[in-house]
Amino acid sequence: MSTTVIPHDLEPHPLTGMYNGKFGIWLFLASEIMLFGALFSTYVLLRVGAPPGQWPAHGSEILNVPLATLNTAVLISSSVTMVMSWAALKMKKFGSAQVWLTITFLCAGAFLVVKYFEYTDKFHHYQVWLNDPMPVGGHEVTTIKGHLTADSPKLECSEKTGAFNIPEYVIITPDGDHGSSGHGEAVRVEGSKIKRISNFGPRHSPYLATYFTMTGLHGLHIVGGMVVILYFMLVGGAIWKRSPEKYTNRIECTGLYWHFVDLVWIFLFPVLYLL
Amino acid sequence: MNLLLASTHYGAWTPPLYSQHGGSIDKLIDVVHVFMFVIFIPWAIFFVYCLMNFRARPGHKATYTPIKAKVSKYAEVGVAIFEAFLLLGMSMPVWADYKNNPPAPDQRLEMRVVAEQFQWNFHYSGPDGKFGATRSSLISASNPIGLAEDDPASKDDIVRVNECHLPVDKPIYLRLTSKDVIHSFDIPTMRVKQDVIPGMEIPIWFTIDKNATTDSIRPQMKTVVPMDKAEWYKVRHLVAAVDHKVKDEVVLAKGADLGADLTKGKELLEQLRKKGLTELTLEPRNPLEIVCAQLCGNSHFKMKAQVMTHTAEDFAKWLTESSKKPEMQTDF
Amino acid sequence: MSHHEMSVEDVKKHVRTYIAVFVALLVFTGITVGVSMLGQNQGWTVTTAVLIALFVASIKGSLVACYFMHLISEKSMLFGILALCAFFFLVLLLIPVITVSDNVGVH
Amino acid sequence: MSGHHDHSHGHHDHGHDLPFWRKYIFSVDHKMIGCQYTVTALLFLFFGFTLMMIMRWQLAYPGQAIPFIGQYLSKDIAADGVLVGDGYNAFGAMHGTIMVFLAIVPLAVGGFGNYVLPLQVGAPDMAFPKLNMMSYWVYFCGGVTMLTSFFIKGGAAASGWTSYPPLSVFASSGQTVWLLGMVLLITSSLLGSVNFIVTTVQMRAKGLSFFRLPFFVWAQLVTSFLLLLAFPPLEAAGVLQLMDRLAGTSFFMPSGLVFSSEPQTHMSGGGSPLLWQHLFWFLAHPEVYVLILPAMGIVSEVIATNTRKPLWGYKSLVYSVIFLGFMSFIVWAHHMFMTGMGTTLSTFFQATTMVISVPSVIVLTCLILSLYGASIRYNTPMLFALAFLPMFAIGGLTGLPLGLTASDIHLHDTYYVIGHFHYVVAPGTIFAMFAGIYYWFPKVTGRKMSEFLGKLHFWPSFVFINVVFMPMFFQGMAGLLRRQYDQTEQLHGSIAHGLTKMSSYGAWLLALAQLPFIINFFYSMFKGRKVDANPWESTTLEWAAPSPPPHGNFDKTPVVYCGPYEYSVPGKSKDYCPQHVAMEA
Ligand code: HEA
Ligand code: HEA
Ligand code: CUA
Ligand SMILES: [Cu+2]
Repeated sequence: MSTTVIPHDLEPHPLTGMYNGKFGIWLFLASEIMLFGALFSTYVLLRVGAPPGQWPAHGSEILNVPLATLNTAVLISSSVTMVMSWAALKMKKFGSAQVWLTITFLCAGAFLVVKYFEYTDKFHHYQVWLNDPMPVGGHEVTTIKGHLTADSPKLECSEKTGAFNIPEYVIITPDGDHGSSGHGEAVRVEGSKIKRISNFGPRHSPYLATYFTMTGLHGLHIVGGMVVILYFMLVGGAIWKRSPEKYTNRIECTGLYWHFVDLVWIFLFPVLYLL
Repeated sequence: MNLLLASTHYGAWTPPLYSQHGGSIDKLIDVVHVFMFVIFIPWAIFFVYCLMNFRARPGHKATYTPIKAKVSKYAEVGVAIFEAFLLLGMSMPVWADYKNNPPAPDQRLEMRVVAEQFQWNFHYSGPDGKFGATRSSLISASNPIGLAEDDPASKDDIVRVNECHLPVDKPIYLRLTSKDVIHSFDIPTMRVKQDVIPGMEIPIWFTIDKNATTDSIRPQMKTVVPMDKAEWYKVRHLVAAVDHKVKDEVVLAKGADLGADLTKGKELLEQLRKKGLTELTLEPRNPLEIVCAQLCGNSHFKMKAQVMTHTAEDFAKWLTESSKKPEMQTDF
Repeated sequence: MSHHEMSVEDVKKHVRTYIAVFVALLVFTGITVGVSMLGQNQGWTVTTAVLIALFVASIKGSLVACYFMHLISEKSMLFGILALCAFFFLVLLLIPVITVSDNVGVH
Repeated sequence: MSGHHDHSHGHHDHGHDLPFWRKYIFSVDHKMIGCQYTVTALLFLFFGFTLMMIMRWQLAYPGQAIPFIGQYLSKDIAADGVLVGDGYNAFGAMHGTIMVFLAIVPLAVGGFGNYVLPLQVGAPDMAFPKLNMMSYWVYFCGGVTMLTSFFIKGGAAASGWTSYPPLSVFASSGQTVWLLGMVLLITSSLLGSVNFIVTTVQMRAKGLSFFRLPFFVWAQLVTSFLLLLAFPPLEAAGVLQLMDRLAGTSFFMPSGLVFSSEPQTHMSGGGSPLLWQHLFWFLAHPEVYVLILPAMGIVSEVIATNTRKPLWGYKSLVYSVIFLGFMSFIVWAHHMFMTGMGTTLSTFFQATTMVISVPSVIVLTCLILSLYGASIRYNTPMLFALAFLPMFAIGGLTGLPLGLTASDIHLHDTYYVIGHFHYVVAPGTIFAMFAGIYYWFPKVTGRKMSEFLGKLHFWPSFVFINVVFMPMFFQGMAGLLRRQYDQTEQLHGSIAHGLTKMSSYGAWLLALAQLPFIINFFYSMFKGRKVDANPWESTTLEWAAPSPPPHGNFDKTPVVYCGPYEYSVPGKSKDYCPQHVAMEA
């Protein structure tokens, strides 16, 4: 329909050295920097302002560092395969470009699968805060972390607040010393003694709230990237046939986005898991 | 302007002022506004001059070359310099004084203010000068700040809801907190305003003018309102300052309310008019109010407290009397 | 240089760079984790830990941006925009500082 | 959506055989999208104004049933026809939100920017036409989302357009819808701003260097950067607030909250209410310049054309808005002076606030000096543009006492603030929008709007808008607070009540004064006087295209030979030299 020819749709503008799409994606990334900037800012504020003890000394007390390290490697690899795909197109090797693209997609998928396991692990891990200290395993404690046993009653959410209602009682197997599960004997805690109960989900603490929000938003970016990559895996051939240059450009733009997502993770990883 | 703003002493510009630091704020406000007029009026004159002089008309042509306007440079630089003066010379010192120099602990009346939807709770330490402990688990409708009865320091504490007694001529040091949402502690007549933020305790301090006791300012605000100007909205917080008589019959006794409720108030005014009363002599029921300046929910507009200012002796009397009756603590 | 007129030879050179960067990134990931474990054992202060972690992350980030995203060969116009963005990013990161440091109230 | 049929005739001459829905609904032509934005935004403007007229009834006659419409309002909003507290707050919050995010920004940027900017840079369309279409539809969905919140249980968001937590987190589900709507609107703005920047930088016609761009384009460019970099933090904040509301996190909820005498022990606490304020104002201050910069751009175009002389100090105008844009990122905390800020920070933010007023002064100076030695044509667009100047001056000057912390103690959150910013946005921005509509109407439709109706629109609007807002300064001085459902509950409010009534009458009369405009708008679209491509004898590139411009805009790709405002050049036969015409030696 459109006979309109958009200038610099393909050839770079002398001033910026970029074609429209590439310039556009860089601008978009600038806005993304501000988006994640606000979240990092939130992280710092909440952490600095937290009363002692509310924030874990290191993310590794709660989170699984080996898994996350693996994920970091996976994501870095996907970044390389992405740029390889573009390089292949530059060398006019469409076939191998699509292969690289597919590997990128699979890496992204693998990243999400690992993330899924990390998330569900947190959702099945609980903490109980007590009104008054009670003895567990020889110490007086004010809070117990651990897993609920099978004969513990099912927790119900309050309609008003969405948080768990205080149950009649819970039976909980406290964690071992280093957060590993399944140590010690299960204890029964009466509801009347419980001040608050939560799993290690977002509402658990400011730390986990930040963790879930930041990694969740990052995960959404991954999903978005995957949709785009999938699209090019499917219809790439058609675009390539019409205009190889156009296809190369699109993969370059997708790549820029994808590397940015990788870059964000490179910062998220130490900030959330290691510090 | 006075006509429009209703005819009370509440003022056509800023409201009356009863605090010691407020004068410098008012002065800044005045100076800024003079400055604004000084800029705006010549500007406007020049504007109108251009509009009239340079209108399109036969034989008149626009000139291509821009005028050389040194004046504009001077004006711009002048504006900048004056702004610098306002900032450095007036605003910052006042703010620094307002924020940096709290009165010494032994010279001040210290009290806690706990805001909530939609009331102000005032907590006085009582004669012992010690605030009793508070716990959020103890909070209830009858114990709004969760005062712990088992703490000996709380025995003589006074808690008042929406009623604040303050001494004049003595530094007052308030520690503001909120239980739920953000409120804002505002006494317009004292030029005091401070957001009250949950999770934080923010101190403010000010000193009330020596002769600004409630009893002495109320009559100062006496005003005469002709019956035909006396709309209910404008007089709802005012009471009769004298006995109003029509042919020796008292139709509105001194101190009588004009009605707190729209329909009743309107009826009363109508009756008075019918009886032939021509003017009302009125004064505020209570001239000093603490209001809430931050949107805090559907009744935000009603969130206010009465301030009663006393001389040092009267205040001391009030303090001992109130703290002697523990059952009065939460009696509101 | 614009990628527009890149020859196959150029691209091949690029590919070698990509592999090198990839390896460097993996090594740095190892370093971050190693250093953090070391830090926990040695009981470094939070500041040290943060500084080191951010330093390494910045190196990794720059590698990705410079080589994968070809920032190193872009024109100054883009740098201008990114510098602006970086400046405002820093302003954003000041928010926590100013919220906590200069408030008359206590948290 | 009613607007789509409005511009039908505009495209008859250019017989692309597009189906109706491609041409008018899912169009990718920047001009059609601009029109869609304009009409949608005008409808929202009208709606936002209607909310306010209802609120002004409650203010003038507290507790009395709203005439005509009261009985039709839902229970959450009005009881027996009397507005209730929550209803008032919901209307207030939605008035602010709608006016800012759904009316003025879409009108100024989405409407005028989309229509005029590609034409003025001599481009055939926007850089990303499909993205452009998407950005309109995302905006549309955001608008519909906001509107639906009036119909859900508990009513629309009622925590102010600023949505300060914890109040907004405790609020009913209207707030959730508000947040979702905001996320959509922000997304739309981001898409739009990327498009604008790329178009301006990469698609300028040959010969159109940056310093030959019309000032309007500059204003839009700076605006786009503000949107691009300031909006994302609010998006982040919106996500955080959504998490607080839906996932039970405590980003903005401090420890130890007690809500209606119930300790909130189910929350983790540990959050910061001030964090929201920072993130919100980090956007919302630049946002106010988003409201004013395009307005300044429009006013400059209209003034240059109708003074028949070059703008005075074009370069200083450009540098001023760039500086203004930059500074607007570092003044945000002047909205937060009363949060307990100490001396260091308040010094910094007062100082930046004073500094940012200087470029505004320069802009206004340039515009007024442009009048000197002019030959002013008093047509309707010019009247609105001229009225902008003193109104903006009043609004801007009253920003100064707010920017100084000491005077802000008394004025913060009073009607003085309301007066301040309405002077800049209502008789300021809205008047500039009217100027733009009257000015570019012939380009869009090929017909001129009626001058008679235009003046009938201008004069009463000018008078009544001052009747609405001038009293607010005096009320604010008297200490009258904003966001008051019943102002007379307070002593000083009851005393200032006479002015409140005056202001309300002003608002209703102002509404009446819009009738000539609405009639004119629709009448002229079909029956207005037909005019040629350049009825105002203007110089910038949009007038080089036919009216209405066809798909692809220009019959022949324009080449630019001179600056944007070559009027009354000595020794020329005509008093204007269009940019696309090579000047004879
Ligand atoms: C378009 C919108 C717009 C614009 C342009 C401005 C411009 C300015 N604003 Fe305003 N402002 C708002 C919209 C806007 N504002 C809104 C919406 C709010 C309230 C939000 C809320 O709380 O809901 C607000 C609130 C607000 C506050 C917070 C008040 C409070 O809550 O207590 C402050 C404080 O500093 C402020 C300051 C300023 C200043 C200093 C300018 C300056 O930029 C003004 C500069 C202009 C001039 C100084 C006038 C120019 C010149 C002349 C008159 C020419 C004469 C010259 C010569 C002779 C040389 N504004
Ligand atoms: C851009 C922003 C904008 C604009 C334009 C306006 C315009 C107006 N506002 Fe607005 N207002 C706000 C932004 C805006 N407002 C904000 C942010 C708040 C704070 C909210 C809060 O507290 O949270 C506020 C609050 C606010 C209050 C304070 C309420 C309170 O605190 O309780 C009042 C009170 O009178 C008010 C009045 C008005 C009036 C009378 C107009 C009038 O000027 C409106 C005039 C409108 C027109 C002249 C439109 C005419 C157009 C048409 C008729 C369209 C024709 C249609 C077609 C052709 C299809 N506003
Ligand atoms: Cu409390 Cu408003
Ligand atoms: Cu501002």
